[in-house]
Amino acid sequence: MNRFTTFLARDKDFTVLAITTIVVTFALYMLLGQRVFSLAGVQSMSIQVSEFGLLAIAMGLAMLTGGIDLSIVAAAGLAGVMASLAMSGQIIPVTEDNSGMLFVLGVVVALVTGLLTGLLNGLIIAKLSVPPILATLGTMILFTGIGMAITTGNSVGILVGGFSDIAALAIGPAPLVFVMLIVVFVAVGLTLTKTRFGRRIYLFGENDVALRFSGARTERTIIFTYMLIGIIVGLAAIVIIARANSMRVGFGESYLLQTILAVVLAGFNPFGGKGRIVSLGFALVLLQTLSTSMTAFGFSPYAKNLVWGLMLLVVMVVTYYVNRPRAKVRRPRDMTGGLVAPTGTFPTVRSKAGAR
Amino acid sequence: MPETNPAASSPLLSARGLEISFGGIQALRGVDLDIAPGEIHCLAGENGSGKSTFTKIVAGVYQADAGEIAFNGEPAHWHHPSDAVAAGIQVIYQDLSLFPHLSVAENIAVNHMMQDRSPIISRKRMRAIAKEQLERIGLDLPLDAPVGSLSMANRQLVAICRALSMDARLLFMDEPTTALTHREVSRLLEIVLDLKRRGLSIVFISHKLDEVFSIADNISVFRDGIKVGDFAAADLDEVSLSRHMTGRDVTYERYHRTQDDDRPVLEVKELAREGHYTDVTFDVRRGDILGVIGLLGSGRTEMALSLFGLNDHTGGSIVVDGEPVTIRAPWDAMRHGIALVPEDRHEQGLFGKQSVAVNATATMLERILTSVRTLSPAKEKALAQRVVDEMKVNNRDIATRVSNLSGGNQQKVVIGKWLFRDPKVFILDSPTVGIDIGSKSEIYDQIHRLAREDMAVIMISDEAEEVVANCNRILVMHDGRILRTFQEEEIRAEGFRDRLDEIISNPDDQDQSEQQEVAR
Amino acid sequence: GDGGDAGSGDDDGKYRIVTVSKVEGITWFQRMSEGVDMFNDEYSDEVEAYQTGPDSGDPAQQVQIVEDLIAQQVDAIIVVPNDVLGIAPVLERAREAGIIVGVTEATQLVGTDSIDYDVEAFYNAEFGAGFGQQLTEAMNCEGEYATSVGLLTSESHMEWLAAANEYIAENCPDMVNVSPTPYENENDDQVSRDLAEEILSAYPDLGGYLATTPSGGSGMASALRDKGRQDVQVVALTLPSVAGPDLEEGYMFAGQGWDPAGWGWALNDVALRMLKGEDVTTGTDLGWPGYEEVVVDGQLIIGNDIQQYYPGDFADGDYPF
Amino acid sequence: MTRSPFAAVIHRKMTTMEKMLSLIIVGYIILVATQSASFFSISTLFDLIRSGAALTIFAFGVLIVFISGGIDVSFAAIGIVAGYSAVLISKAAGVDDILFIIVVAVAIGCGLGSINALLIHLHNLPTLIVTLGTASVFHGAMALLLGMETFTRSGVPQSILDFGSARLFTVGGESGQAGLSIFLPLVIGVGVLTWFLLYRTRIGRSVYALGSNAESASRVGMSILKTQLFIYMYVGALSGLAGIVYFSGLAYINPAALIGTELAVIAAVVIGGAKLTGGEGTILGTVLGVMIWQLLQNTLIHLGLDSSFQDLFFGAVLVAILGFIYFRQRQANRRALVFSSN
Ligand SMILES: Nc1ncnc2c1ncn2[C@@H]1O[C@H](COP(=O)(O)OP(=O)(O)OP(=O)(O)O)[C@@H](O)[C@H]1O
Ligand SMILES: Nc1ncnc2c1ncn2[C@@H]1O[C@H](COP(=O)(O)OP(=O)(O)OP(=O)(O)O)[C@@H](O)[C@H]1O
Ligand SMILES: [Mg+2]
Ligand SMILES: [Mg+2]
Repeated sequence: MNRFTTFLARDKDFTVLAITTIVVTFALYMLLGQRVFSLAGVQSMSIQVSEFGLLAIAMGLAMLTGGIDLSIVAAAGLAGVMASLAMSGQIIPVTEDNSGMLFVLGVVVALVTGLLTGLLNGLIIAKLSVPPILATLGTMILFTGIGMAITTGNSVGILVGGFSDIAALAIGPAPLVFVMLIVVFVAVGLTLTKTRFGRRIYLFGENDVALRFSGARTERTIIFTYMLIGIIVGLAAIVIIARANSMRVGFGESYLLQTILAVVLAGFNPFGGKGRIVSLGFALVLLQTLSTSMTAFGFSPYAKNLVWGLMLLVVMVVTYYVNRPRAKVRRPRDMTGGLVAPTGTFPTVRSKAGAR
Repeated sequence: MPETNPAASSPLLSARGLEISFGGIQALRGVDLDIAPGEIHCLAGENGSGKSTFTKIVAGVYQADAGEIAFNGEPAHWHHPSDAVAAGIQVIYQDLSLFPHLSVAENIAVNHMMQDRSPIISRKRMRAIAKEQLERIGLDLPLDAPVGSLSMANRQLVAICRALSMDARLLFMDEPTTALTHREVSRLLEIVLDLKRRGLSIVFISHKLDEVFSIADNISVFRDGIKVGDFAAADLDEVSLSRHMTGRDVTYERYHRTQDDDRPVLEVKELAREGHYTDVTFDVRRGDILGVIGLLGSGRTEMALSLFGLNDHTGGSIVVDGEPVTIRAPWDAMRHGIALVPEDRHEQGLFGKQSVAVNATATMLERILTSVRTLSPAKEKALAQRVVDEMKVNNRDIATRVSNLSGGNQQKVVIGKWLFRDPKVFILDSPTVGIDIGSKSEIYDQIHRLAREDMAVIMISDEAEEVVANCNRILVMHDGRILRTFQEEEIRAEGFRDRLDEIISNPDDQDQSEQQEVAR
Repeated sequence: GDGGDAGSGDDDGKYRIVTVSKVEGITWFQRMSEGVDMFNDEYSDEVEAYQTGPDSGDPAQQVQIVEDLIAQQVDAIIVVPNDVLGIAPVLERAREAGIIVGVTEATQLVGTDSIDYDVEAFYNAEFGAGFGQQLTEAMNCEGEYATSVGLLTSESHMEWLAAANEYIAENCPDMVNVSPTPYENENDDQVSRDLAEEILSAYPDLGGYLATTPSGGSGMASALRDKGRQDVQVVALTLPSVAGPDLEEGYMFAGQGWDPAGWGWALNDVALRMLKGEDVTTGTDLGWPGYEEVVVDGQLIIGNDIQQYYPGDFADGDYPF
Repeated sequence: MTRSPFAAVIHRKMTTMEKMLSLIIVGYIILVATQSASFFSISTLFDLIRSGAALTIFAFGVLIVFISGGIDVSFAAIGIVAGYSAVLISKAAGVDDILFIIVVAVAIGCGLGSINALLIHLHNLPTLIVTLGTASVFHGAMALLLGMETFTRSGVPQSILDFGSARLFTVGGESGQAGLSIFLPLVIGVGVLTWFLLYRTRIGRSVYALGSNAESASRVGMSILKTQLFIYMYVGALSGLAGIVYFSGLAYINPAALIGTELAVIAAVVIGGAKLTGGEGTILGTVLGVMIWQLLQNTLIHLGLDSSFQDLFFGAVLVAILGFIYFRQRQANRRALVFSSN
C-alpha cells in the first residue's frame, strides 16, 4: 500500500487522470444510473472501446518514439478489406468444409496486411528519414487508395459464418474483443517496460542520437515499432470486420483524431520518450463513458466534442497545477510548453562552414 | 584564512545571504559576495557547486529564495533577465544561450534590438554592430550564416561578441573558453584585461586554473552551494586553490605505459573521408593512451566518428588485432571492441530525463536480462551500481535523473556506460570539457587504470596540458591531416608542453618548417 | 414486427424512438430532424422522438451510437446508414434486444434479420431514371456529360447513377459519359467546386453534369457562374433552398430530391405503429405528402416523394425547405 | 529604403528545399501538360489561385506557429467559428459590408487565438494538446450557442457574394471567361505582411528566437507571453480572414466545413520546409508546399485517372516526393555529421 501511495505521489500525471476518470464516471453514474451503467451498458461500452482502444495503443507507440502515425485507420481499413475479401467468397468460394480454413486465413491476412503497412511506414521513416507525420500522411492516402482501387469503394461482405461471432462471444461477462484489448494492453505494457525493445522505444523517443551513439540499431528499432503498430492495427481490423461483418474503405475515419486525443490525454509526450500504457487505459475509459453518456443525454456530436476537448484541457491544466513546485516558479520553463528541445541542448545545423 | 578585503571602494555588486533550492537540491546556501568596480573576480568550485546558479540569480534568470542583491549601491529586484540587462549586467551563459537558427549578426546584435524598443528592426544597424564586435576580437565570420552552422568555438566567440556589444558595467563570463583553443583563449584573456582597464567589472568562471590565475584579481571559492572564501589571487596558487575547492590535494599523475606487448590493437591506414580528413595513419597498442590534439576543425572528431562507424570513410583501412575490419555502424565498432565517448555530452551521450541506471546500462541491455530475456530490474540496479561505484559518481542514488547530476558526474556516467563492455579501443572525444579539476583527476585516474588493464585509449583533447599529462603518444592534427607524431620520450622532454602549444597555435608555420625539414 | 412491451425502459411510459442520421449539422439532415421534431410534437403524449448522429460520415460512429442506444434500451432505432453492410450486425443485435429497427436507403437489408422495416421515399431505379430523363432533356440527347457522387462508397448514389446511366444509354445512345467511374465530391463544398473547375478545364466540350449531392450540383453551378458559362447543363440531387438561385439564374437545368422532413416523419410513424402493434400495409397513410399511400412489400415500405425542381418553381425566392 | 521587401524576398538565395520543391512543381506541371492539352491554360491557373486562397492564408498562420516551435490544430475551427459568427453578427446587425464582416471575423479570431496563447503560456502546456482541446471546444461551443444552420446562396450576405466573385480582370477564352480573383492580391498582401512581420520586426524575430531557443529568448529579455500572444492572435486573425475567404469563394456558408482539413494544411507547410522542432520555415517554401498540395489534388482528372485510383496515385506520388526530398536531406546530413533522424 505504501509503495502504491508513493507511486501515486511520484507519477502525478497518472494520479490526476485516474482521479478525474473515477470522479467523472461516478458523477455520470449518479446522473444516469442504470440507463448507462447497467451490465449490458458496461458490456456495450467495453465492446465499443475495443477497436478504438487498439488503435489508440498503436498511436501511443508511435508517439513514444517521438513520431505519430496518421495511417493507422487507413491501414486498418486496408487490412480489413483484404481479410474481408479473403472471406467474401469473391476469391475463394466459401463452402461448409473450408469455412474454418477461411476463418484462419482471414485472421492471418488481416495481421499480415497490418504488418506490411507498418513495415512500409517503418522503412520510409527509418531508411528515407521522412518525418513520421509526413510519411504516415502519405501512406494514409496510399493505403486508402489501395483499398479503394481494390474495392472501388464497395463494402466487402464476409460470408464465412461465425466470423462475426468474435464480436458476439464473451468470456463470462466480458466480451471477447474486450478481453483481447486487455491482452494487448498487457502485452504492449510488458514489452515496453520489460524488454530491450521497449526500453529502446523510450530511449529513441527521448534522444535518438544518444541511442545511436550507444550502439543500438536505431533504425531497426523504428522499423520494428511500426511493425508492432501494424500488427495491432491488424488486430483492430479483425475486431472491426467482426463487428461489421464486412469492410469498406473509410470505415472508422473519425477514430484518427480521437486516438490522438486519447493518447495526449493519457499524458504521452507528443515528442516522445514519455507515456504509460496504464494511463492510456484510464483515458480510454474516461472518453468512452463520456461519449456513451452524451448519447444517453441525446446531445449532438458537437456537444460531445466540446466535452472531450474540455476534459483534455481540464486534465492538463490540473496536472500542471499539481506538478507545479509549491514555491515560486523557477524551473527554467519550457516556454513553448515542451515543444522545443530541452534547454541546454543546441541543435546542430552544421554546414560546410562549420564542419570544416 | 587569508580573507582579503575585496574592495576599498563600495562594491558594484553586493549579494547577501543568497539561498535557492531546486526541488530537493539546495544549490546555494547563504552566499555573500561583493564585486568591486573594475576588478576581475573569478569564481572557482567543483561542478554543481553553484557558480552558474549564482550568476543566473544576479542576471535575473532565477529568483532567490532568500537574500538580497544590491547593484551599484541600490537594492536590485530583478523579475526578469531584461531588468538586469537594463541595469548594465551582461552574461555569457555557460550554455551560450544563442539562437541556432538566427544569423550571426542577429545573435550578436539581439541585445541592441531588444533595447532599441523600436518595433521595426534595422538590419543595417544590426550588421554594423555585429561587424564591429567581430572585428574587435579579430574574427571573420559570415554575418548571415545561421549560428547553428558554426563550430562550437565560433559559437562561443559569437556569444562573447554579444555580451561585449553592450556597454555593460558588470560582465559575467561563465566558462567562456571551453571550446576555444590556446590562441583564442589568449586573445580573449587580453580582451578581458582590456575591459578591466576600461573600468568594467568582470566575473570570470573557469575550470582551467591557468586562465584563472592569469587574469584574476580576486577569487571566490564555492563548494556545495556555500562560498567557502574570498581570496586575493596573489595569495593563492593552483595547489592551494584546488585544495580550497575540493578539500583535498589534487594532483595529476603522469601516465607511463608499462606493457611490453607491442603488437598494435588498432591500426589505421591512410584513412580518408572526403572533405573531412585524409591520409590518417597511426596505430595504438594495449596500454597506449594516444592523445590527438589540434585546432578545431582539424578533423579529429570526424576521424573518431569514422572509427565508430558513424562517418563512413572513403579511403584507407582499419585493422583490429591484425584483422582488417569493416566498420559501417556503431555496432560493427562495438563488435570489434571499439567504444566512443562522444564530444557532445548532452546531445550524443545522455538521456537527460532518464535515471542514472537507465543511462548507465543503455549500451549493455543484454547484460541485464533474465532467463526469459526480459529486463531484470535487479540486474539493472546491480550493474548500474557497479558503474557508479567504479566511476566514483558522487551521487550514489542510481534512480536520480541524470540531468540533475553535475557535469562531471554526467561525464562519468557517459564513460561508465562503456566500462563493462570491456572495449579494446576506447576513444574519448574531449572527455573533460567543462569538468572541474577534482572530477578531471578522477576521470584521468580511471583512464589510466583502463590503459593499465590493457585497453588502448585514444583521447581527443584541445588542451596541451591534458595530453601531456595523460598520453604516452601524441598526434597533432591540422586541417584533416596528421601534422606531427610524438612518442613518449619527446613528450617527457623539458618544455614540451610549450612547444606543443606553439605548434597548435601556429600549425601553418609548422607546416612550412616541416616542409623545410623535409627539403633539407 | 414484434411490438415489444409498450413503453418499456422508460419512466414516463412513452416510447423512445431515436433517429440516427448519416451526419449531423448539414442542411439535409437538419431538414430531416425538423420532420422528427414535428412528429415528436404531434405525438408528444405517446413518444419521445429525437434525432442524433455522428459529426462526420464515418460509419463506425453510427455503429457506436447504435450500440449505446441498445444498451439504453430505447424502443425503436431508425438509421440512415452510412455503410449498409457494416451496420447490419449491430442492428440485428438491436432487434434481438427487442428494439424495433427501421432504416432507409438500405434496401440491401430488406429480407434480413437486421431490420423490421425499410421506408424508401421512392424506388431508387425510378429516382435515378428521373435524373437520366432530366439530363437527356437538358442536353437534347447529345454530347458529353460527367458525373459525380458523394463517395464511391455511397450505395444509393451509385444506384441512382447506374439507373440514370442506363436510362441515358437506352434513350440517347449518342450521349457520352466521360467518367464511367463517377468522380467523388466528398459531399464537400470546396471539393465539389474544385472538382467542377477541373472537369470544365479537362473536358472543354462538356455538355452536361450530373451530381448526386447538393454540393456537387451547386459546386458546378458556381463554377459556371464564375466563368459566365451556361453551356453545361447541370442536374443534381438537391434541396430547393440550395438549388433555387442556380435554377433561376440558369446555371442549373433541373434538380431532383425529396423532402427529408417527410422521410423522418414517415420513418418515425412506422416505428410508432409497429410499437403499438398496428399494421402497415399497402395503402396506409403515414401522414406526410408523398407517403399517403405507401406500397408495402414485406419489410419494404415505399412512398412516392420524388420531387423535380425546374426553373420557375421558386421564382419568388420562397423555398419550402 | 534602398531595397523594397519584394526585392529582398526575390534576391535572397533559395534554400535547397525551395529549389527542390520548385523543380518538382515544374516537373509535375510538365507531366500533366503532356497528358492533357487543356491543362496549360490561364483559366486553370486562375482557378487554382482562387481555390487555394484560403488554404494559403491558413498556411501562413501555421507557418508562424511552426517557426515558434509549436503545432496548431485549431486554426480550422477558429476560422469557421470566427467566420460563421461574423456572418451571423452581420446578419443580425443588418450591416452587409465585407469590411465589417472581415474585421469582426479577424477580431473574433484574435480573441480565440489569445485563449490558446494564454492556456499555453500560463500552464506551460504543449501547443498540440491545447489546440487539440480548444479546437473541439471552440467549434462545439459555437454549435451549441449559435446553431449549425447553413446558408445557401440565397441566404449568404450580398457583400460576401460580391467579395467572392470580385475579379481584378477577366479574360475571355474559348472555355468561358477566366477572372483573376481579388483573393490574389489579398493573399499576396497577407504573405508580404507576414514576411514583413517575421523578418523585419522585433516581434517577428522573437518568434524565430522562441522557436530557436526559448530559454535564451527569455534571457535576452524577450517577453515570451507577448510573443505567444502575438503568434496565436495573428494566427487567429489570419484564420478568421481565411474563414471569410473560404465562405466567399464558395458563396455558401457551412459551419461544419473545414473541420478535418487541418492535416492538409499542416502537411503543405511541412512539405514547404518548416520543421516541427521550430526556428525553421520560409514564406516562399510554404507557398511552394501549398502549390504542390494543390497541384496534386487538382490535376488527377487531367491525368485521366479513374477516380477509384485517385487516392492510390496521390498517395504514391506524395510518398515518392517525400522520400526523394528527405532521402537527399538524409545524405546531406550524414555528410555534415548531423545525427538526428528527422
Ligand atoms: N534548473 C535547475 N533545476 C534543478 N537543479 C538545478 C538547476 N540548476 C542547477 N541545479 C542544481 O544546482 C546545483 C548547482 O548548479 P550550478 O549549475 O550552479 O553549478 P556550477 O557550479 O555552475 O557547476 P559547473 O561547473 O558544472 O557549471 C547543481 O546541483 C545543479 O544540479
Ligand atoms: N546521421 C548519420 N550520419 C552518419 N551516419 C549515420 C547517420 N545515421 C545513421 N548512420 C549510420 O549509417 C549506417 C546505417 O544505419 P542503419 O541503422 O540503417 O544500419 P542498418 O544496417 O540498416 O541497421 P538495421 O539492421 O538496424 O536496419 C550505420 O552505420 C548508422 O550508424
Ligand atoms: Mg539500423
Ligand atoms: Mg556552471
